[in-house]
Amino acid sequence: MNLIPNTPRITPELVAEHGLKPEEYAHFLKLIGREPSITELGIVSAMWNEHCSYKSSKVWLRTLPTKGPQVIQGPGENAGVVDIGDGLAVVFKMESHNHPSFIEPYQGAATGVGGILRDVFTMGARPVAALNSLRFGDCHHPRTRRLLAGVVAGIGGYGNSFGVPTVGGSVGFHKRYNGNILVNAMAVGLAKTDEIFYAAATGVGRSIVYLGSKTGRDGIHGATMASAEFGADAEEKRPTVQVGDPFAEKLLLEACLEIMQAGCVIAIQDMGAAGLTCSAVEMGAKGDLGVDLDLDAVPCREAGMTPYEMMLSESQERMLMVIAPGKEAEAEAIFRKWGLDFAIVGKTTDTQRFVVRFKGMVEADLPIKELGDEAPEYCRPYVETPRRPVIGPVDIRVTLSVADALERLIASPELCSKRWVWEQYDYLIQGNTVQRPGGDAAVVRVDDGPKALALTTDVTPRYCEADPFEGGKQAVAEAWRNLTAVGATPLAVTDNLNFGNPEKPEIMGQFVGCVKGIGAACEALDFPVVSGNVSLYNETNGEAILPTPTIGGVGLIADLDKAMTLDFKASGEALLLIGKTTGWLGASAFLATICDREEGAPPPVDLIAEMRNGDFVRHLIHDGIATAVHDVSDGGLLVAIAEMAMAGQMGAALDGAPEGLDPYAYWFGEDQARYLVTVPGGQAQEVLRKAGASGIVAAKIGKTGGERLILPDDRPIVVEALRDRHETWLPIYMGAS
Amino acid sequence: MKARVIVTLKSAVLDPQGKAIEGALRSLGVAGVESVRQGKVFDVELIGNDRASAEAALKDACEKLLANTVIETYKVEFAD
Amino acid sequence: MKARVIVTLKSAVLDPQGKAIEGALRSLGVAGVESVRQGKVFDVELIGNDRASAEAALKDACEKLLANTVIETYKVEFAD
Amino acid sequence: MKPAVILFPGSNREHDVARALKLVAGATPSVVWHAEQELPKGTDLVVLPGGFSYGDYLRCGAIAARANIMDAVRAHAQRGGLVLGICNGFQILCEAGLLPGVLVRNARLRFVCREVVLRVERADTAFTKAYRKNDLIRIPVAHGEGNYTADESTIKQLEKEGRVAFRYARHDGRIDETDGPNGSINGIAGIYSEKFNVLGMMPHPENYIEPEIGPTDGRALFESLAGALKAA
Ligand SMILES: Nc1ncnc2c1ncn2[C@@H]1O[C@H](COP(=O)(O)OP(=O)(O)O)[C@@H](O)[C@H]1O
Ligand SMILES: [Mg+2]
Repeated sequence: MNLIPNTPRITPELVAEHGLKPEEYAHFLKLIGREPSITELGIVSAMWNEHCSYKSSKVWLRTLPTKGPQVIQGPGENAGVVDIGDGLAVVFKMESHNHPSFIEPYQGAATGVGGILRDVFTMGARPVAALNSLRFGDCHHPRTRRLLAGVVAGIGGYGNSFGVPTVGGSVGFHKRYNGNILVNAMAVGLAKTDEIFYAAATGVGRSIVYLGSKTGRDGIHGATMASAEFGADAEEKRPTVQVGDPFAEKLLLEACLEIMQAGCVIAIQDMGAAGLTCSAVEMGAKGDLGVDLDLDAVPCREAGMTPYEMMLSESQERMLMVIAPGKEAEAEAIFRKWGLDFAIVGKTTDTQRFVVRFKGMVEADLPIKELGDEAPEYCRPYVETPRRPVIGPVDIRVTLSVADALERLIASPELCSKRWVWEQYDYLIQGNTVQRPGGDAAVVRVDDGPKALALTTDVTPRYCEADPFEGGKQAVAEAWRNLTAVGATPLAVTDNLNFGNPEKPEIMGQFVGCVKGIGAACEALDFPVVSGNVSLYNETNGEAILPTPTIGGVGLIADLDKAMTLDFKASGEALLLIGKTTGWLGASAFLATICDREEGAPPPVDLIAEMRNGDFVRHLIHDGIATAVHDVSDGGLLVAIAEMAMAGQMGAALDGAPEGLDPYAYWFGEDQARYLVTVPGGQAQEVLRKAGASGIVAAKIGKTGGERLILPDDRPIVVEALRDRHETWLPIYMGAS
Repeated sequence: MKARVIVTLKSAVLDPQGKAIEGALRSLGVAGVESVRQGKVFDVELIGNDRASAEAALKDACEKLLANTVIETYKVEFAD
Repeated sequence: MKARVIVTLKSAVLDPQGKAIEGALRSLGVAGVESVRQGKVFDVELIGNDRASAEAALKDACEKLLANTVIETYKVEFAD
Repeated sequence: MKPAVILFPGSNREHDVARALKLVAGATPSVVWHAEQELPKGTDLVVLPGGFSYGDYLRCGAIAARANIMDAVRAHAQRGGLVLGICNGFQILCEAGLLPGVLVRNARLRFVCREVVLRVERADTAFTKAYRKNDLIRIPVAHGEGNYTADESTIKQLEKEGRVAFRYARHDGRIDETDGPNGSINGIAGIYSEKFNVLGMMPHPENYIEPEIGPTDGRALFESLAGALKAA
């Protein structure tokens, strides 16, 4: 065996360029007992960077609840797997593509969607839905429009072509995202419970096969970039963006599902960040095996690629598989039919070493387990975010009337209709979309029914900034509530934790607070975390994004006949408010938008009340009593009522604020654990009685009907006009230049 | 004054379109094509006749809008 | 041998993309642009060195695939 | 009824249309790979489904229009056989010369997925017998390139021969090009061939067939086909 080439020599500068800290490099030296080759340095830098190793977050992620009778596979695989009965499982995960999308919005977002879809079909699931959660800078910032247009076009461009319906998500704006936008993409698939595929290789001497598109010099250092704080030299790092090919991915999907069906696959891993390196190491390490790769066999797009480049390339639409013995020819025939590359690039060994060969030389020979297990793990110092004072109505001066404030809020960047965005996504393809974007949660029928999945993404960064713990709880609670509002039983969540630089104790404090909050809420609501992703270093010139732990929630509707929507259905129905209203204005949309003040403690989340109120509402839906349901979130009670009115194109006559409550606080406060429910007039009393008997605060607050929202002490609000304002803010913003 | 701007993908960047076209030409029996890369062309009509200022304006246009220099390069040509 | 095929919209055909770019350039403050029309360019690598047969092959490629002659015209250029 | 759905690399609404044929017309279509030379024996309806054949690279439908199987489709159409192209299928039919004109980028330059109102222009073809003339139906569109374009004489001829199948309309039935989803001339959403046996349309009737999912105005198209082919 030829010796590992040692040119160039590994200097401290080279080590630093690879993002390794001196002590991390020293640890690596001790592990291998000699100076590494440049390829080995590349491999370890990919494995040990934040993105792949989760070195700053791992200790905290371990605290999240991940188990439950419904959970088939929790975090650790390409995606989480949850049982939905009848031999079927839902497979889902969310992932960020923040940095690439800032640099090249179309391709960055497109490849983000491609990556997460791959995670899902790698597990043997056919993708049935996609969602996304987006955050942009201030709408007055010069780059915001183009970033928004590019990201949305990219998400649509990939998902529409691939053929998955994009059914939901969220869009927000805040100046703290001026230099770091967020693009979080979620994919959801369906698989048979006994046909789930995993990454762990088994068996010695089996063929490792490379599938999909050819390898180019795409995104080399990409994984490193995704973890490095942006400086003014972002432009320099530009060529690291990859171009997506949704057409190739669609073929890859069909080919993968076909060879899985044919029984050819023992283990499978997609090539995502740090491509061949991460996928090969994970396959071997998870299976307690070694991996021997022969890079001469790797299909390359460009001439003269070095082993270093091949190992670190992030070219898209590629997979690595361990093939069942004797099945190579059958698998290859299937891939050729779909016009994809297929090459045997290595084999499994019993050495537990990761060996990479090229042109007769050994380019790398590393202990495979240690590459993963011995990755640095930090318990970074943190300081808790200081508590903010509680803001009461007396602290707030408002000149607008309640009606005027509603009109302003409903047409604000945060709360306006996002139709301009989601109409660029094909939300109907596959023919199973029961509830489209625009409701509380998307509803997607499972095969031919009667079951359906409910899907949502949620987070309120304003709250997380004000109080990470309560904010983390709230993100989970809101997802749970949105699923409940469409009649679903919440099953499990995926999360995408977007934060600034964890080496700063204040940022780490935000991270820790949010994770603790998420953990507490998931525990209390029986809503385990089954997959997720962490994106740190979202900072530019020292300014971090708002802490943004996006939660993707999945729920199950046993019978589509029992699904619920938020639009007012008939006039003369009673409008009921479930849950307690104290008029909490701190950190509210009202305070931010109308008063231009981002202050105060956010509304606390009473998890017991969440559970109790949600279960009550779900029963009202299942018993066929509720005719419309909407949760109360951003913007408070009146915004939620307006949303129901606009969707149903019907007004309501509303009672005034209860005695002792400030009207602004009543109409726009953001107390949690609340729902609006309509029931036929005659049933209101009985529902309120039942609520009271269960210790639930509930009240009749109005009656549906007419074309206007009638407030007792204010001018009437014409629903159609409100809808017009709500619908036109974003199109006008995007059209105006 | 007329000018033409040609925007092409940098050579290391994947060109899925070109790849698909290559395959299609091959199966249509068009002979002798080894590779295809697709780009964009912009035919621009400019006010005035000052070549230097036109060149500056087009360079500006490319940097700001017509090309994404992360993945593309551009070239300005004049008809003359 | 290298060749370049340029496919442009016939002048009677509306070009909304070109129009949009005109507008965007104006609002970006790029001066002096009167009109823009967008087309496609294909950079083709051909086997062999015979110009005449290359030209024939490319014409074939254009007629069969690269241009939709309902709305587009094409032109073949050689590098040299 | 013996339908065949053609599958190109990148097609993605083949299951949707197969489900519609099954649920509404009671026929399970055979799926034919683009590289085949022939249609299954006895095929009486060819469907080109929606999607992004060959990624819609170059021009939408352009590469698929030159696939092997298209010669068989052309021969089937020449014999008077029925051909339905939906969305990408319509684009392919135009590129293949089975229908005149071409579909270009939407006037607003964005992909658009939304429900539109269509006016049924005639109810005497194999595709529309179960509708009534001037019916206003709700059907979704989902495309980035659905802007129907042809030269003036072609448009004149289409109009004169009554070959416009559906137009984008307002809720009151009026046609206004600027209101449509894509800027199509005369609000054209679908057209017939000279002998009315080939229909290309951008909207997706196959996605509006089940009450659990939404409106069901797409059913009548498949009912019409089932009726026409039973009678034949
Ligand atoms: N990026 C997006 N993609 C798809 N749908 C979106 C997107 N942004 C918002 N929506 C849809 O708009 C509706 C309102 O969003 P949001 O206000 O975040 O809902 P909620 O408060 O119920 O979580 C939801 O149905 C959501 O799915
Ligand atoms: Mg909601």
